[in-house]
Amino acid sequence: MDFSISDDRRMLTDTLRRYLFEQYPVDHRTRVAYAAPFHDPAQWAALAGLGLFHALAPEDRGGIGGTGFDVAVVFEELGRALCPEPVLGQLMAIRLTLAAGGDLEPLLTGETRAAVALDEAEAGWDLDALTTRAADGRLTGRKTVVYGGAGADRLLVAAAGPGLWDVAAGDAEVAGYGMIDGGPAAEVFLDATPASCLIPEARAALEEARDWAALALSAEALGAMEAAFAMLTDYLATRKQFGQPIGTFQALQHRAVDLAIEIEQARSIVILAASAMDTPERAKRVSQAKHLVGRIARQVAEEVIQMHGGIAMTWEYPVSHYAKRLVMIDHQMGDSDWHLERLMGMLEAG
Amino acid sequence: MDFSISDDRRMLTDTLRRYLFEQYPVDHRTRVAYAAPFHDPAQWAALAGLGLFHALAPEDRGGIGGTGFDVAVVFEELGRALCPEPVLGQLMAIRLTLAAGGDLEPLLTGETRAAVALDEAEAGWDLDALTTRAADGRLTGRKTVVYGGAGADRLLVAAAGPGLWDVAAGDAEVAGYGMIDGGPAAEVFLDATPASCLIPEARAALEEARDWAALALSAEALGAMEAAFAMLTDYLATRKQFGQPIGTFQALQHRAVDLAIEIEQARSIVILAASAMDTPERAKRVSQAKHLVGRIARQVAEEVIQMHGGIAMTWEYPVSHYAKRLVMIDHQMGDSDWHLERLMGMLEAG
Amino acid sequence: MDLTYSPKERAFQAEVRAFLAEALPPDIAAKVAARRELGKAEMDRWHAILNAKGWLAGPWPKAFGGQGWGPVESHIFEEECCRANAPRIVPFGLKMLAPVLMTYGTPAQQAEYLPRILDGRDWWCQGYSEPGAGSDLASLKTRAVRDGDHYVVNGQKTWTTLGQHANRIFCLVRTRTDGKPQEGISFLLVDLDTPGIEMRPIRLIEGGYEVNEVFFTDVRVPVTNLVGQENEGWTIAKFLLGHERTNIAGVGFSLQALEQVKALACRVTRGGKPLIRNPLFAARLAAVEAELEAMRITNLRMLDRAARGGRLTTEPSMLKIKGTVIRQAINDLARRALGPAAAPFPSEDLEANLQIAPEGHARNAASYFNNRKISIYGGSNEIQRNILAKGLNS
Amino acid sequence: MDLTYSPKERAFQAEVRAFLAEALPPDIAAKVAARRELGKAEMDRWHAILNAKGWLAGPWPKAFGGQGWGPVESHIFEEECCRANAPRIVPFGLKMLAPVLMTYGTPAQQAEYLPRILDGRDWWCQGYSEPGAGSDLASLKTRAVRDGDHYVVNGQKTWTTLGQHANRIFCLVRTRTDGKPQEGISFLLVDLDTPGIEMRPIRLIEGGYEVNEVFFTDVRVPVTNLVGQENEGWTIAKFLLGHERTNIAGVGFSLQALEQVKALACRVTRGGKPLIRNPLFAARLAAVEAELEAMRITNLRMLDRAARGGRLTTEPSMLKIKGTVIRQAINDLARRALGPAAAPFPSEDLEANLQIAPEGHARNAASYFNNRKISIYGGSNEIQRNILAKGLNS
Repeated sequence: MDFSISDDRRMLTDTLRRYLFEQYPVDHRTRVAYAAPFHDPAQWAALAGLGLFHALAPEDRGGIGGTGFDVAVVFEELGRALCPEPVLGQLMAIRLTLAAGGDLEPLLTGETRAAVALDEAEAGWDLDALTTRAADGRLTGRKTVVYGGAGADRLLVAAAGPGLWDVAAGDAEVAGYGMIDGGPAAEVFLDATPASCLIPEARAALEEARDWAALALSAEALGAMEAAFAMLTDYLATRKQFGQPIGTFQALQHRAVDLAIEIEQARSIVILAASAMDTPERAKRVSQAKHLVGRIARQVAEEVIQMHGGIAMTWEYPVSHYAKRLVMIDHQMGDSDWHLERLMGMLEAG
Repeated sequence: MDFSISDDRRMLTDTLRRYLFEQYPVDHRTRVAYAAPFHDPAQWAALAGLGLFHALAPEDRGGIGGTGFDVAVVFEELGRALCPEPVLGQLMAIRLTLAAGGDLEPLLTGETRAAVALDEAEAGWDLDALTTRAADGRLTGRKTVVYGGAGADRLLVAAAGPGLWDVAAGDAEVAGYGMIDGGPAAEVFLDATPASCLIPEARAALEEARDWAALALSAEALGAMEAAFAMLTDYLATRKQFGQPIGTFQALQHRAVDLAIEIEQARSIVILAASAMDTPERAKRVSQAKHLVGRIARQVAEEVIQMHGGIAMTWEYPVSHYAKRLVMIDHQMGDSDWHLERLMGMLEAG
Repeated sequence: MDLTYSPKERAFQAEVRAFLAEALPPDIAAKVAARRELGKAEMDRWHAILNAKGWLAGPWPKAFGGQGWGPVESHIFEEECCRANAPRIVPFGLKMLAPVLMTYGTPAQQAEYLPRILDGRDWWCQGYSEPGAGSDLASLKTRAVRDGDHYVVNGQKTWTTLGQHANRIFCLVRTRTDGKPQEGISFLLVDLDTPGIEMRPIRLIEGGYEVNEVFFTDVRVPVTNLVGQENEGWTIAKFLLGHERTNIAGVGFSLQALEQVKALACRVTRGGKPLIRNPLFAARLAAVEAELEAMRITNLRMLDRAARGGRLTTEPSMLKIKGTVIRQAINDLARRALGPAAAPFPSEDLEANLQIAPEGHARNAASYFNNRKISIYGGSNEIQRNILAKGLNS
Repeated sequence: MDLTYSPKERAFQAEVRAFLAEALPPDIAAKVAARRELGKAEMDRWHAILNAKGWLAGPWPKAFGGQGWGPVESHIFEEECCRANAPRIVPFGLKMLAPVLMTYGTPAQQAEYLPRILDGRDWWCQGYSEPGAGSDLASLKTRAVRDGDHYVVNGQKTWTTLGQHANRIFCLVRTRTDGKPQEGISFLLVDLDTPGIEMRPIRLIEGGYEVNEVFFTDVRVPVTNLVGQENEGWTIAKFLLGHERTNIAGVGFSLQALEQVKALACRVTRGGKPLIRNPLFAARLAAVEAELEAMRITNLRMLDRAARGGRLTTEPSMLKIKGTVIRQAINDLARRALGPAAAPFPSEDLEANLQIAPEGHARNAASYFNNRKISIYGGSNEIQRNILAKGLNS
C-alpha cells in the first residue's frame, strides 16, 4: 500500500499547475471560454508541447503515462485551473485509437485534434439507441453536443451497432457553439458523409473510452471543487457581516466542514477509480466515482454560491464559473443517476 | 377556504388531549406499552367511554364524525401522548365494516376490539401476493405483525384474492408480543380456521381501509413529532455546555429551525390528505402524506436524538420512545418508499 | 376546515383565467414559458394591458386606484398569472414603493408618484444593498448630506434589479453617522436623470443582465423627495420587509415549473423509455411534488390567517426557505432532464437554428443557475433561519 | 500510488483469516452476526483464545507482551475480525488504559496491571463522562481530595460501557478547583470493590443494558493508583483521545453490515420481486456502497500516512463523522429492508419460537436505534465539526 505520488507524476502535476497558473489565469480563461473558438488554440499547442497528451498514453505506444493515475492528475489540474481546452476528446480518441490499433502519434503531438461523437438527441447517453446509420462507407445522422467538436480535425463517430467510424471534420457539417460553462462543443450533421470504419463492433471500446472520460471528468471536478472551496474559505475568513467575519458563524462553519469532508470523499473515490482502470472492476469503480462526484460537485457548487451570497452570482467573480463547471460536468458521459443505475445493475453480482 | 377547526372537533381534541395528559402520562405509558398485554385495557375502555371510536365513524352510521379531519385530530392527540392503545385496528375495522354494510355498534362502544390482518412474511405490504387461502369457509395461512392482534376479539383477515374474512380470535392461534416502540401485535396462525366472508372482492375496500390507516398514522406521527420537538426546544434552552445553553449555538439553531419547517410541511400534507378522503384524490394525497411524513418523522427522530446527545439514548428519557415511534410508523401500512412508488405510478395521470 | 375556495373566490378565479386567456399576448407568454428575458417594451405592454383592466394594482386600496384585493384574491391572481405564463409584475413601484408612499408619503408625493406608477411613466428601481453589506442593511454607507433645499448623495448601491429600464430609484441613505447605525437612515426618492448618477450592469452567472450597480457622485436631491421623517428610514425598510409576503413561497412559479418538467419528462427518452418512467427520475419528481403540495397548503393556511386579520410571525420566513428550496429542486430536475442537451450556452441563434433541447427548454440550465439567487436575495435563507431561531422558544 | 497490500501484508491477512476460520467459536460468531448481546463469559472466552495466540494485544510493543503491529496490521486484523463476525475486543483495558500506562505509568503500575489485562483477571471500564458534561470534559465535577496516602473520591460518572462486567475503573477526577478547569484534573485507577461505589445500569433506547452510572461516596483510593502527576490528567485524556484512531471510521463494521443487508435484500421480496431489484432500495444500496468505498480509501490513506510516521490532523474527525453517518445509513437500510417484520420487540423467545424476521435479522431495528449512539459518543459529530472548523483556514 502506498498512497504517495511518484516523482514523475508529481513533476507533471507541478509543471502543469504552474504553467496553468501563470499562462492560463482565470480572467484569461473567462475571456476565451465563452467566445468563438471557445478555447485558446495557442494554449492548446503549448499544452501539447508540455507533453500533456503524451501523459495520457502508455509508454509502449509512444506515450509517457497512460495509467488511471496519469489521467487523474492531469485532469485534476485542468479542473483546478478551469481550463476549457478540449482535452477530453483527445483522451477518448487516444483510448479508441489504442483499441483500434491505430497510430497515436498525431494525437500525442497535438497535430491532430480529435473529438468523439457519442450522444444523440433521442438516445442521450445510451449506446444501444443510436440511430446514426452507416451504408457503403458513409454515415447519416446527427450527433449532438460533441465536446470539442468545433475546430476538431477528426471526428470519431459512434454509429448504430455500435460501431466506431472515423470522419474528417471537413467532410461533415459541424455547427460549433460554446457551452454554458465555457469551452467548445458542436452539433455534427452527417449526410452520406464519407467515413472509414475503425472498429466494427465497438461496444466494449466505446464503454472503455467513456469510462476513461468519466474518470477524467471526475478528476477535473475534484480539482475544480478544491479550487472553489479554497475561495470559499478565504471569503469566510475575510468577509464581514454584522461586524464579524462570516466564517465565525457556526452554522456556516459546520456546512463548510461538511463540504471539506465530501471533497475528501471525492478525492478517495477518484483514487480508487484511477487504480482500477486496467482491472475487471473498472466499470464499477468508475461509476462509483462519477456518481459520487456528480452528487458532491453539485453540493459544493450550490453551497459555495449560497455561502458566498450575491457576489458568487456574478460573472465577474470566478466562483460562478467554477460552480457552473461543477454542475455541468454531471451532464457529460452519464450523470449521477445514470451511473447509479449502472451500479444497481451490478449489485447482485456482489 | 377556511383552515379553522370546527368547535365540535376542537372540543374533541381538547377533551382527548387533557384526558391523555392527565390519565395517560408518559411514565404510565412506558410501563404498560412494553409488558403484556402491551397496552392498558382499563384505558381502552375509558377511551371508548369518551366517544373516541364514535368520532371515527360517520353520523349516519351511528358515529359522531368519520371525516378525514376527525380521524386526523384523534390520531394527532394519540401521537402527542404516545398512546399505545390499538385504535388503528379499530379504525380499519370500522372502515371495512362500513364497506361490508355490517353493524358498527359493537366497534363504536369498544365492546368488540378488532384487529385487521393484512401483511404476510413474503408479501410484505403487497395485497396481490397474499398466500392465505380460503376453502369451504375456512382459512389457512399465517398473517404477520398484526397490530393490536394480541387481545383482539375479532380478526378481519385479508386472504388471497384479496377477499376479506371475519375470524373469531378464539378460533385462531394468536401469538402476541410487543412492538419495539411499544404496543401490542401478534402473529396469527390460521389452520383451516372457521371464517365468514365479509367482502368477496375486497381490493377496493382494503385499499380504502389502508388509506385511512395511513392517514391516521401520518397524523399520529405529526402529534408525536410536535411533542418531541417541544422537548428538544426546552432542552436546547436549558441544557448548558461550554458555559452556555446549547440552544445558543447557531449550528443547532439552524438545524432546529429546519425541523420546525419540516414539521410544518408534515402538518400541511396531513391536512391535505384529510381533506381528500372522500374524493377521487384520496390515494394520491394519502400517499403524499405517508411518504412525506415518513421521511420527516425519521429526520425529526434522528435529529432530536442527535441534538439532545446521550440522554435521548436512554429508556428513561421520554424522547427515546417518541423517536422509536416516529421511525417505526414508517413500517406500518407501507413505508415512505412504498408510497413514493405508488405516487410514481400516478405521475403520468397528472 | 375547508381547503377549497369560496364560490365568490372561484368566480374571481374564473374571471382572471378568462381574462388571461383573452388578453395575454401569446408572444409574451411563449417567452415567459421558455424563461427568455423580456425586454422593457414587452413588460410595458403587459403592464398597460393590466392597467387598462384595472388589475395592475389589484391589491391597492380603491382610493388610490386599486381594487382593494385581499390576500386570497391577490394569491389567486398571481397563481393564475403563473399558470398562464404571464410575466411577473415588476414589483418595485407597484408593490414596494407604493405601499410606502401610501403609509409614509405626503399627499403631494402620493398625488405625484402613484399615478405615474400605474400608467408606466415611472419605472422605479430599488437602492437598498451596498457592496459589503448584503443582508446587513444597518451597515450601509451611502451618505446624504443636507445642503439647503437639497441632499447631496455620495456612495454606491448594488443588486439594483432591472435598473437599466428605470427612470427613478428609491434609496436608503445615511443621513447621520453618530448614534446607533439603524437610527441614521433615511428613505429618499431619486430621479435617475440627475447629474452624477451612473448605472453599470452586472453580468450574472448564467450570462444575463438583470441587476446593476448604481454610483452616486455629488447627486443633488430635493429635500421634498424625502419620504417620512429624516432618520426614519429604518422603520420604513422594516415596514417594507414585512409587507407583501403572502407570495413569498412562489407557489405559482413552482407549480408551473413542475408541470413543465413533467411534460418534458414525458417527451424526452432515457434508455429507450420516456424519462418519466425512469424510476430514479420519477422518484425525484413525485417527491418534490409532495413537498410542493405540502407547501401550497402551508401557504393557503397563511393566507387564510392573513385574510382573517391574523398576524404573520414565523410563516413568511418558513415559506421563504421552503419555497426557494423547492423551486430550486424543480429547476434542478428541469436541467437534469435534458441530459447532454443541457450543456449549450443558450442564445436566440442556437434556439432558432440548432434546436438542441426540446422547444422551450434551451434555458433550463441557465434558469437553474440564475435561480440560485432566490435563496440569497430578500434576506438569505441563513438570515431567515436566524429570524426563526429567535422565535423557537417563545 | 498502490492501493493494494504488500506481499507481507497479504500474507498476514491470510494468516489472520485462517486463524479466525479455525479458532473463532461458531456460536459466538452467530451471535455477533445477529447483533445479539454477548455475555461476559463469551467475551472472556474470545479474549482468552486471542491471548493464547498472542493477538489480543497485537498493537502493544513486544516488550509489554504485544506483537508491535503497526497501523496497517492492526487495520487488517480488525477488518478480518469484522468480516468473520468475531466480537469486538473490549477496548477499555487493552486499547485505552494500556497505552496510558505504557506512556505515563510507573514501572510498578505497568508490571502490576498490564499482565492482568492480558490474561483477563482485570476487566477495566472508563469513568470519563459525568451527567451534565457530555463532550465538555473540562467541566467535570467528581472530586478526589488527598487524605494521607489516599484520595477520597466523591461524585458520579455516567455512560460507563460494560461497567457491569468490570472489576476496575479508570477515572478522570478533579484534584484542584482553582485555576483553569483543565488544570485540576487527575487520572486515577480505582478498584470497583472499594466500599462506597455503586454501579447502576442505564437502560438504552432499544431496551438493552450496556452502559452504567457509577456513584462514588467517600471512596478511598491509594495515592499509588494515580497515573502520571497530580493535575496532569488533562494531558493524559488528550493523549488518549488522540490515540488509536486509525479504526475510528469503523470501515470493517460497515463493510460487514453492508454485506448482510445485500444478502437480506436478495432474500426478502417486495411486490413479488427480490427487494434488491426494487429500484428505490437498490439505489440506496448502491449509493451507500459508493460512499463506503470512498471512505474505505480515505481510511487507507490515513493508515498509510500514520504508518509512514505522518501526523494525523483533520483525518480522524472527518472519518468519525463520515464513518458514523455511513454506518447509520446501512443500519437504516437493514431496518427498512424488513418492512413489517422490523416491528417486534426483539427477544430470544420471539426469535426461537416465532421467527418473524429472516434468521439473524430480528434485531435490525434495535441495532438501528442503538447505533444512533455512535455519532454522539467519543466526541459528538458536532464537536468534531467544531474541531475541523478551527483548521479550515490554516
